[in-house]
Amino acid sequence: MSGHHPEQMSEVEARARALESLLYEKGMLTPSAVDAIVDAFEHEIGPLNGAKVVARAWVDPEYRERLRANATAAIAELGFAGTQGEHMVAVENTPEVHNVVVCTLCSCYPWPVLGLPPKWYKDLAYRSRVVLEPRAVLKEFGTELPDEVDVRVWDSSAEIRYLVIPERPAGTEDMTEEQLAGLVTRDSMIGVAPALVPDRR
Amino acid sequence: MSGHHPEQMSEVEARARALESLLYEKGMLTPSAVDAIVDAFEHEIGPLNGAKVVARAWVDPEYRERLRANATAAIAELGFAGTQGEHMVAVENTPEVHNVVVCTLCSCYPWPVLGLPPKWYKDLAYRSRVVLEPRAVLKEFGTELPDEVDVRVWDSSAEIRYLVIPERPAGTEDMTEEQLAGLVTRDSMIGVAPALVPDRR
Amino acid sequence: MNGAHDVGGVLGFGPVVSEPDEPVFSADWERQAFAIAIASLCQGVAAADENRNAIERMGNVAYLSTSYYEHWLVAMEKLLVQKGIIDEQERVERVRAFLSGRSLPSRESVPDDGELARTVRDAIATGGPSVRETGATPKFAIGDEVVTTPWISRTHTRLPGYARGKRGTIIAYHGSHVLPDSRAHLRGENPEPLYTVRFDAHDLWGDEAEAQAGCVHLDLWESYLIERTSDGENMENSRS
Amino acid sequence: MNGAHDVGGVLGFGPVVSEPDEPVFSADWERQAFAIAIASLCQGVAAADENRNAIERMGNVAYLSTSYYEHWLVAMEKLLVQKGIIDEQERVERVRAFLSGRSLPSRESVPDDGELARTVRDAIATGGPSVRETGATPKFAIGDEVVTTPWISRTHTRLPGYARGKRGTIIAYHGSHVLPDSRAHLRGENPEPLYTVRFDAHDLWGDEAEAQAGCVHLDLWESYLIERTSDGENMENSRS
Repeated sequence: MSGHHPEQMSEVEARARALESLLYEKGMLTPSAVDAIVDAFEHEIGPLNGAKVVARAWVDPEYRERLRANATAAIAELGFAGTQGEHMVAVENTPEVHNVVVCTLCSCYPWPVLGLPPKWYKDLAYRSRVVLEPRAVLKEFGTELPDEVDVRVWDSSAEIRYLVIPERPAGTEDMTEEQLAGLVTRDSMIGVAPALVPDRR
Repeated sequence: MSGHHPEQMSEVEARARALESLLYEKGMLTPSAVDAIVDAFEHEIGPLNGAKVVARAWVDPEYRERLRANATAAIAELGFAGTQGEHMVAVENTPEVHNVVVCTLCSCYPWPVLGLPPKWYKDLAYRSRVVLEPRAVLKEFGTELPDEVDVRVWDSSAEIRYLVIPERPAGTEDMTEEQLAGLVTRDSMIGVAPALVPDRR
Repeated sequence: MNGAHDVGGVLGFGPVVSEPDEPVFSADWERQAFAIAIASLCQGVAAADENRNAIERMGNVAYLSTSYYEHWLVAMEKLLVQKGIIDEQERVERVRAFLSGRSLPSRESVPDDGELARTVRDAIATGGPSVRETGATPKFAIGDEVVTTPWISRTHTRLPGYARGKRGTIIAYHGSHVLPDSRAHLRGENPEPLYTVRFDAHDLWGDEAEAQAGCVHLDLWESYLIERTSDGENMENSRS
Repeated sequence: MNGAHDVGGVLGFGPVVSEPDEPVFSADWERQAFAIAIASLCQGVAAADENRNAIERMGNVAYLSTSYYEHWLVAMEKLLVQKGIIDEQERVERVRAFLSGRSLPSRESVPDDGELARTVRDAIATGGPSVRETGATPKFAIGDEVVTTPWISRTHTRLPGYARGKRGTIIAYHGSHVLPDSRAHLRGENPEPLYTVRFDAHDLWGDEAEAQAGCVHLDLWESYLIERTSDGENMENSRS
C-alpha cells in the first residue's frame, strides 16, 4: 500500500495514511486487519452472492417464498450475512411491477449480497433524481418501462436493506442454476436494469 | 482595468475579459458604459443614500409617515430611485419590534438606498440561518435582543425591497439631520445592528 | 427550481463572517462581470428572472462553491450565447486567448459615442417596475389565512423550500406583479396579485424555532397560495 | 439534520454517469479510509449513526464536492479525535509528515498477532442488528394512513426532506429498531417501532411527478409519523 513517490502525494492520501499510521501506533489497527477488510470487499463479498440468491429463487419456488417471507434468513441459507445485511427485504420484479433501490440520505446498500456500491449509486445525481423521476433515470440506464408498469422506489432510510429480484429472462428454461446466476448483474439487483438475456449464437 | 501580468490571470478573470471584449466587438458594450456602471455603484449609490432617508424620518414625523405609507415615493423625494428599488417598503424598529432583511433565494437588496450588498449578506451562512435563527445571527453581529422584542424577518422573495428604519439612538436630540445620517450604518438598515451611538468625549 | 440555491433553513454553511471596510468590488473581474450583466440586462438581453434562473441552473456544486459575481458571470455566459449574441465556440476561444496573454483592447480602439453609457445610467436611475395594471381582483384580503403550495417546482419559482406547505397570514397586497415562474421561462409576464405573507416562526420550524421566536415574511404570488379553511385545510392541497 | 446531504428530489446535480467495469476501490487511500472506518466501527469507536452524523456535519460545500470515501475519512478524523483515540494536533502533524515524504511503517514493524483481523472478519460476517426486543405495541397497523412530521431537524434524522409533511400508508412493520436520532447524539438507543411507508408519487411531488408515476417507500420510525384522520389531518401537525 505504499510505493507512491512522496512528491506526488495528495492531501487526501496523506490524511488516510496519517490515520492508518496513528492507529497502528495506538494498537487500534493492524496490517492484517486492513488486508482482511479490503480482501473481503475486493474478493469475497460482491454481486455474485446476490446473483446466487436470485438464481436459486428462479429455480426453486419454495426458496422464493422463503426469500419473500424472510429474506435475511433465506439469504443466510446460502451463507450470506453480516454488516449492512442484517435486515434484508427482497422485492420482486414482475411484468406488472418494477422495483428500484436508492439511499437518498447517504448510500446504504446491501453489502453481503452486492458488495460495496458502484460510484453512480453514491453520486448526488442518482440519489437526488431516482425518487423524483425513476422512469427517466431508468431510461438513461437503457431500461424503458411500459406505461402500465407500477414503478416502486425503495429509499433505504433505516437499516432495512433491499434486494431486487429481477424477472427471469425468457428462454432460460434449460439453464442450470449456476448458468442463471451468470445472468444476474449488480444493476439488475439494484433495479436499474433487467437481468441479462442469454446469448444464443 | 488591465495591467495584470497575463501569467497570473485566473480562469475567472479570463472569462470576464472574454465576454467584455466580445461585447465590445458586438457593439453591446462600451468602455464608458462599463465606467458608468462601476462608478455608479462604487461612488454614487451606497448606504449614505439610505442614511439620509432614515435621518429625515427621524427628524420629520410627516416624512416618516409618508415613508411608512409609500416608501418608494418618499425615498424618491430625496432623489433616490431606480433598479432594485422600484418597490420599496420601510419597516421600523421600535423598542417592541426588530426587523431584519434577507433574500434566501439569491441576494436581493435595495440598491438605490444601500448600494450593492456586502459579502456576508450574499453568503450561504447568512441566507440559510437568519430565517431559522435570527436571534442567534443577530447576536453574532453583537445585537442581543431582549426576550420581549418581536423579531420580524423579511425574506425578499419578490421585487419588493425592504429598508429597515433603525431606532433613533438616545441623546441625539440636538443633532442636525446631517449629523444623524452619520449614525445610520448599512448594517442598521439591513437590521443586523442598531444605529451608532453618538460619541460624547 | 428545487435546487441548492434554496438555502433558507439549511444547516451546515458555517458561521456568518462579516468583513469590516469591505470594498464594493474586490477584483477587476468582479467589476467587469457586474458591468457586463447590468449593460446586457439594460439592453433587454434577458429579464432579471431569466438571469436568476440561469444562475440556479449552473449546477449545485458550482453554485455553492463560487461567489456572487461569478454567478452573474456564469449566467451572462449562458444567456449571451442562448440569445445568439455570442457564439459559444468564439467565447471559449476568447477565454483561451486571454489565458495565453491577450490584453483587453485599449479604450481608444473601441467605438464609443457615450450613448450606451447614458442609456445604462438612465436605466439604473429609473429601474423597471414589475407591477402591472391588470384590473384583476385579488383573491385574498389582508388578514386572510392561507397555506402555501406544498410542491417542489422543477422550474423557476420564488417560493422557498422552507415555506412550502406552511400556513401564514396575508399582511399586505402589492397589486399584480410579473410572475417570475412564467417570465423566467419566456412564457410571458402573466402578472398575478402579490401579497406579503407573515409566517409565525413556529409554523415554519415547529420545535426547532428559537426561543422567543417571531415571524418571517415572504412576498408571494397568488398561485403560490391556497385558502385555509378551519379544518380539512390540507385535503385540498395534499393532492394536486 | 436539515443539510445538503439530504438530496432526494433536489434538481441540479446533472445526469447519472455509470462507469463500466469499475473497481471496488480506485485508489489506495480509499482502501485505507474504508479499512480504518470498518476496523474502528467494529471495535466500537462509534455507532453507524454517529458516523453518518459526522459525515453530515462536514460542511455542505465540502460534502457535495468530495467523494464517498473522503466522507468516511472525514468522519473518522472527527470521531477518532472526539473519542480521545487520536489527538488533533498529532493528526495534523502526521498529515504534514506524510506530505513531506514520510512512509507508512513496514508491515513487519507493526505488532500484529492477527487477532484484530479475526475480529473484523467475524464482525463483517455477523453484522450488528438494529432490531431490539422492547415489548412495545406498535401504534400503527399495516394499511393505516399516516402523515409524516412536517418539521426540519437540527439534529441527525432519517426522515428525508422530500417526505416531510407528506401522507402515506403503512405497508410493513419491522419490530422496534434503534432510533438514529437518539443514538447519533449519544442519547441512547431508544428503540421505536419501525415501519415501511408507501407514498404515492403524486403525494410527494404533486404535478411534478412523472407521467405514470408509481410510489416511493421509506422505512420510518414511529415518532416520525402522525395518524391521519379523514379530515383536519394537518391541524394536529401544523403546530408543534
